[in-house]
Amino acid sequence: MGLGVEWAVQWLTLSARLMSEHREELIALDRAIGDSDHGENMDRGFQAVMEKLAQTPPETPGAALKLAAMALMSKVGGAAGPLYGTAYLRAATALGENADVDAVALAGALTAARDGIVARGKAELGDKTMVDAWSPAVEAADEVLVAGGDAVAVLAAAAEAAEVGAVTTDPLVARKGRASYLGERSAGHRDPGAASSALLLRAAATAAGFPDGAAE
Amino acid sequence: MGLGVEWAVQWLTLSARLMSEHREELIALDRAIGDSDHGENMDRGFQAVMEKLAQTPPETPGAALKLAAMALMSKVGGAAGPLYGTAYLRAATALGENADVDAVALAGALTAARDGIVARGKAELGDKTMVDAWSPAVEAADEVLVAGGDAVAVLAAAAEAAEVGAVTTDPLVARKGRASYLGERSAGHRDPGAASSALLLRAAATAAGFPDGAAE
Amino acid sequence: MKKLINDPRSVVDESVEGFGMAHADLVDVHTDPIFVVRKGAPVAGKVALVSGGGSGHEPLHAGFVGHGMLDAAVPGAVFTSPTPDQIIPATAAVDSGAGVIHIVKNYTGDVLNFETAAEMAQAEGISVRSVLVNDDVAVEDSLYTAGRRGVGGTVLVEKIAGAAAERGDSLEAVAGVAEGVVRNVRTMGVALSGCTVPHAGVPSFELADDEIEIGIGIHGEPGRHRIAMEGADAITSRLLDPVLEDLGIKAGEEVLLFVNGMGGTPLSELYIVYRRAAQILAERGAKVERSLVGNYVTSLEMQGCSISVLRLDDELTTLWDAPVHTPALRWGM
Amino acid sequence: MKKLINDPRSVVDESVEGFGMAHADLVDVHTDPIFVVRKGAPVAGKVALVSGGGSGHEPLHAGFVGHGMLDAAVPGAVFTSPTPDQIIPATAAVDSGAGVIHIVKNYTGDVLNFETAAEMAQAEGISVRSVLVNDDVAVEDSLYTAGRRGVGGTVLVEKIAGAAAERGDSLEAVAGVAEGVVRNVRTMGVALSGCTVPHAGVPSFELADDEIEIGIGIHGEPGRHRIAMEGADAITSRLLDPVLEDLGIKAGEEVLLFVNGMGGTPLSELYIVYRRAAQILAERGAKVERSLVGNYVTSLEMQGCSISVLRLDDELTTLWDAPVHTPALRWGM
Ligand SMILES: Nc1ncnc2c1ncn2[C@@H]1O[C@H](COP(=O)(O)OP(=O)(O)O)[C@@H](O)[C@H]1O
Ligand SMILES: Nc1ncnc2c1ncn2[C@@H]1O[C@H](COP(=O)(O)OP(=O)(O)O)[C@@H](O)[C@H]1O
Ligand SMILES: [Mg+2]
Ligand SMILES: [Mg+2]
Ligand SMILES: [Mg+2]
Ligand SMILES: [Mg+2]
Repeated sequence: MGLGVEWAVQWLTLSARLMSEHREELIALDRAIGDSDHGENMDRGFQAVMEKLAQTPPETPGAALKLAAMALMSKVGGAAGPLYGTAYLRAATALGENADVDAVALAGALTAARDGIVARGKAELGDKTMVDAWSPAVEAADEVLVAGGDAVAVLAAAAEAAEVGAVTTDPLVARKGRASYLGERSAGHRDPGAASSALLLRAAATAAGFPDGAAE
Repeated sequence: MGLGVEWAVQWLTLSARLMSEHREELIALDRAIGDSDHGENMDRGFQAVMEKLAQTPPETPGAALKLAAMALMSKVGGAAGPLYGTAYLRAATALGENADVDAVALAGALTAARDGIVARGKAELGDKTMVDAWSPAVEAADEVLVAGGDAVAVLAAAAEAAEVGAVTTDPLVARKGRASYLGERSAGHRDPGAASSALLLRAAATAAGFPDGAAE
Repeated sequence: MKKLINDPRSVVDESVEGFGMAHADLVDVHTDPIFVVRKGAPVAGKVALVSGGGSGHEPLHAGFVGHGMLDAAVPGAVFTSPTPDQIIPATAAVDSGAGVIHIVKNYTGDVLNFETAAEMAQAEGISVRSVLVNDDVAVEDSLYTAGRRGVGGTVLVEKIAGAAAERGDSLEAVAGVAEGVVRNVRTMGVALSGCTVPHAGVPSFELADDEIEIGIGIHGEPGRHRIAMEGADAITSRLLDPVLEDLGIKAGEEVLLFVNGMGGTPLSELYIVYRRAAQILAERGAKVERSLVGNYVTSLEMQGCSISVLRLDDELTTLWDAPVHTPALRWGM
Repeated sequence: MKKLINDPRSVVDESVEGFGMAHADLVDVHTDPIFVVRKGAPVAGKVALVSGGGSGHEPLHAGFVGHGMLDAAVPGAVFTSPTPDQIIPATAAVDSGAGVIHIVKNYTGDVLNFETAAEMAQAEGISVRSVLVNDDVAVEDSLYTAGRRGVGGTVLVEKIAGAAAERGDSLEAVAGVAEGVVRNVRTMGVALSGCTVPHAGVPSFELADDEIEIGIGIHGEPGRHRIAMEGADAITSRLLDPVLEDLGIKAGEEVLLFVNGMGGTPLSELYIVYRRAAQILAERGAKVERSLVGNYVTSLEMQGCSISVLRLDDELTTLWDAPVHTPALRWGM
């Protein structure tokens, strides 16, 4: 048996909590190489997600992610809003109407999300963007899937890889997004979008029951 | 024999030097209860006096003071410009065309200067203005004159009294000029105009040969 | 304190020179002594308006030289009133024979220098009338002070008197209009930070991160008292209430509401203040018929604002609406 | 950092509300989602201009809504691009059927949000054309960056394209005019201080007392490099030279010179910069035909400025001179 709508709702709920808890940290990351708003944008966006969840409880994981996509698209703004909006929308489409999500569906959804970000933002791996968290996450998920892991294992691997991916952005010189204006001066700082992506994927794993103190 | 044009020129020259040396101190005094410009204004004004002195060397003490009055009036601005301009002009008029200034003439000139300031500014003793330096100076000069002192003694007494007078402004609440806007908050600070007046009178005494390290 | 300047002593000269270059269609800049006159002045038959004061309040006054406002502006050193030898030629340059009004902000220095200049201009045969602006309710108007300061309301006096002059009013009539504005305008200001006079190099006063200064003037001088930082709505009440009280604004009256930035506060914050001020006026039943929001009477890069209220009548509203074309205020043409 | 605000989260709402109250004759303010439209929009038969972006750049963009300029402005959160659900209804509200131009400053967020909005508006049957403004020469325009930013030049694009729309040009023609301005305008900026985003509470960057930041954008982001403080004339060269080089301005060409304040710098200092910039242009034989000096595209209370140069031709000059009536830019009416 895979993950149901309770998981998806829990994922979004934990995400909202993490965005609120890490709001200042994400603002600080964005201050160093951007415009000081990423934590505020994500916090505002996930508050909107929580409001929508309360208003119209979704019936499937796909519906939950679609609802999140719409809320993020209309409340986050900046670069992250459309990118995350697209990611969650593509993931929702990939999951379809299924009430239950297995490892295969989950890996497919992660791939669709990543592809959505790339399609909108045109960033490549190493450009110091959220893609540097999502791409390793997708690859790790696929590996676990091939090795016969279940949905929880897929998410756990993705979360782990995204965290590592976020850290790898530290030395990079940005080539996309606002940090690219800084040229060489962008090196030595973590990309805020990669950091928030790692938190969101961590929330997905935790919601699926994978134990991790960091997300709680 | 009294004081000649050399004295007057030397007075103005020492004044210019003192205004330049005490520029920052007078700015700081004015910053506390005014608008931070008194030292700058006086320095600029006396530089103009020096330029005029070089251009058209005066032939009498009265001519020297008249020249100074015109330069101060046209270069100092603010409250101090017209007040000092009037003071020096009235003093010049009092001295007339005399080549030589004795104690009587000098005391008369100081009185005329003080009266000019009061006529223009309408301040009374204790209003925390330059009058608080000039009025005691005039009184001290008159006392020395009555006691038979010479011109140098008159100036020395005036300088001494002006300095004491400036110090007495410290605890006062201003009732005229910009410091009056502060109400009670003006107490505890020396009036910048009284401080510059004391310096100018000290320069007069020093120029007359009265020894004072402070002015050199 | 860093400034976009070359030398503290050439700040006014260079700034006015640049101003003259940028607005060569509207003004002529005279140097040595420095003053700014309206292009084509004197305007035949028109009463001329001259104002001036220390620099550091830009766009006041030079920014208001032009059609329907000032004929000349006389900038002094930073925060230092100009001298008679600037004011006299400025006055002479714009007199058409119809006479000249000196609009003087009530500071000892400004009053004395303009007084002297007016006397000497009169002696040269020019009819001069002086109008004193003293709109700052933060200062008690008593025998024990130099009287109320002239602050933000000055721009309203210059605009409205300028319109009266432009339509051909006589010297006495224009002076009467200007005095009518002075009687009906009051202002009060707040500072969130001090400002730094270029030649002084250090801030005029320092405020802690949780302090603001209430009742400031426009010369970086400290205000009446210092209080703990508050929200914009509370600060707005602190400024507006004494203004309305002093003016005695009653329900049904029409007013002009002017929220003026001190130079370093974002426009967006001025609108937050405007919002609450307009609400308070509405709560009192007053009608905000005209508005002005922006940096018009500044104190270098000071952060803060002032609120002015002008009681309107049909005459003042008509004159306010009349066309004006100056570097800093323009409409109707 | 003290601010004249109530709550960091209500800054944009309250400021835009106050703006709407102060300029009720010119604009209507919509809330939830928030956007500002020109009074009386849509104007029958006229191509509509919509712009927007993060807040904190006031008067950009809402201050430029009105006759001869924008039909709608869409303010995002501070320094955060607005979202499609604001842009779409703003676009719909001003479309007369003649089509809508989106004027978009080139930032990833603005581009993505306007792109999505344009797609969805098109799906609803509105003809939308987007024009990207990318005038900042501080940013290398290469495959390895997000491309040049849109900064001060935006106001020139909005004014001139707005005039083309007002005279009745077609959608394609207005877009062509706007793109012509974009091709011919370049900008570079300097910061003497950082700025503080209300919700962040600490400055975007800190500069020592003897440091300035060259090549800054308008979001408080650090610039290209940090140098020791210099005089205004030297700084002016640092900004203007790359602008002129990139534009390839030659002797005899006519230009518009725009010295823009970042919000916290006194107007007097902007004129000192203008002075030197005009001198440099004169030395190169270029003719400064039109000028703009003031705080138009700001970065909250940042101290500093940007210099923009627009190469003029008769068409652009005519459109620049055309009447405009908005809260922040007004002439000819
Ligand atoms: N072209 C892009 N592709 C992928 N991610 C991007 C791109 N541009 C920006 N990002 C991500 O968006 C993040 C910034 O988001 P945010 O601060 O909310 O928006 P903004 O940059 O508009 O202020 C960056 O840290 C980066 O991860
Ligand atoms: N009405 C007055 N009568 C006498 N002296 C005055 C009067 N007003 C001001 N002053 C003097 O002028 C000094 C201030 O001069 P200054 O700073 O140059 O001018 P401003 O106040 O215009 O900036 C005060 O310290 C005070 O001594
Ligand atoms: Mg950001
Ligand atoms: Mg002073
Ligand atoms: Mg002064
Ligand atoms: Mg942003």
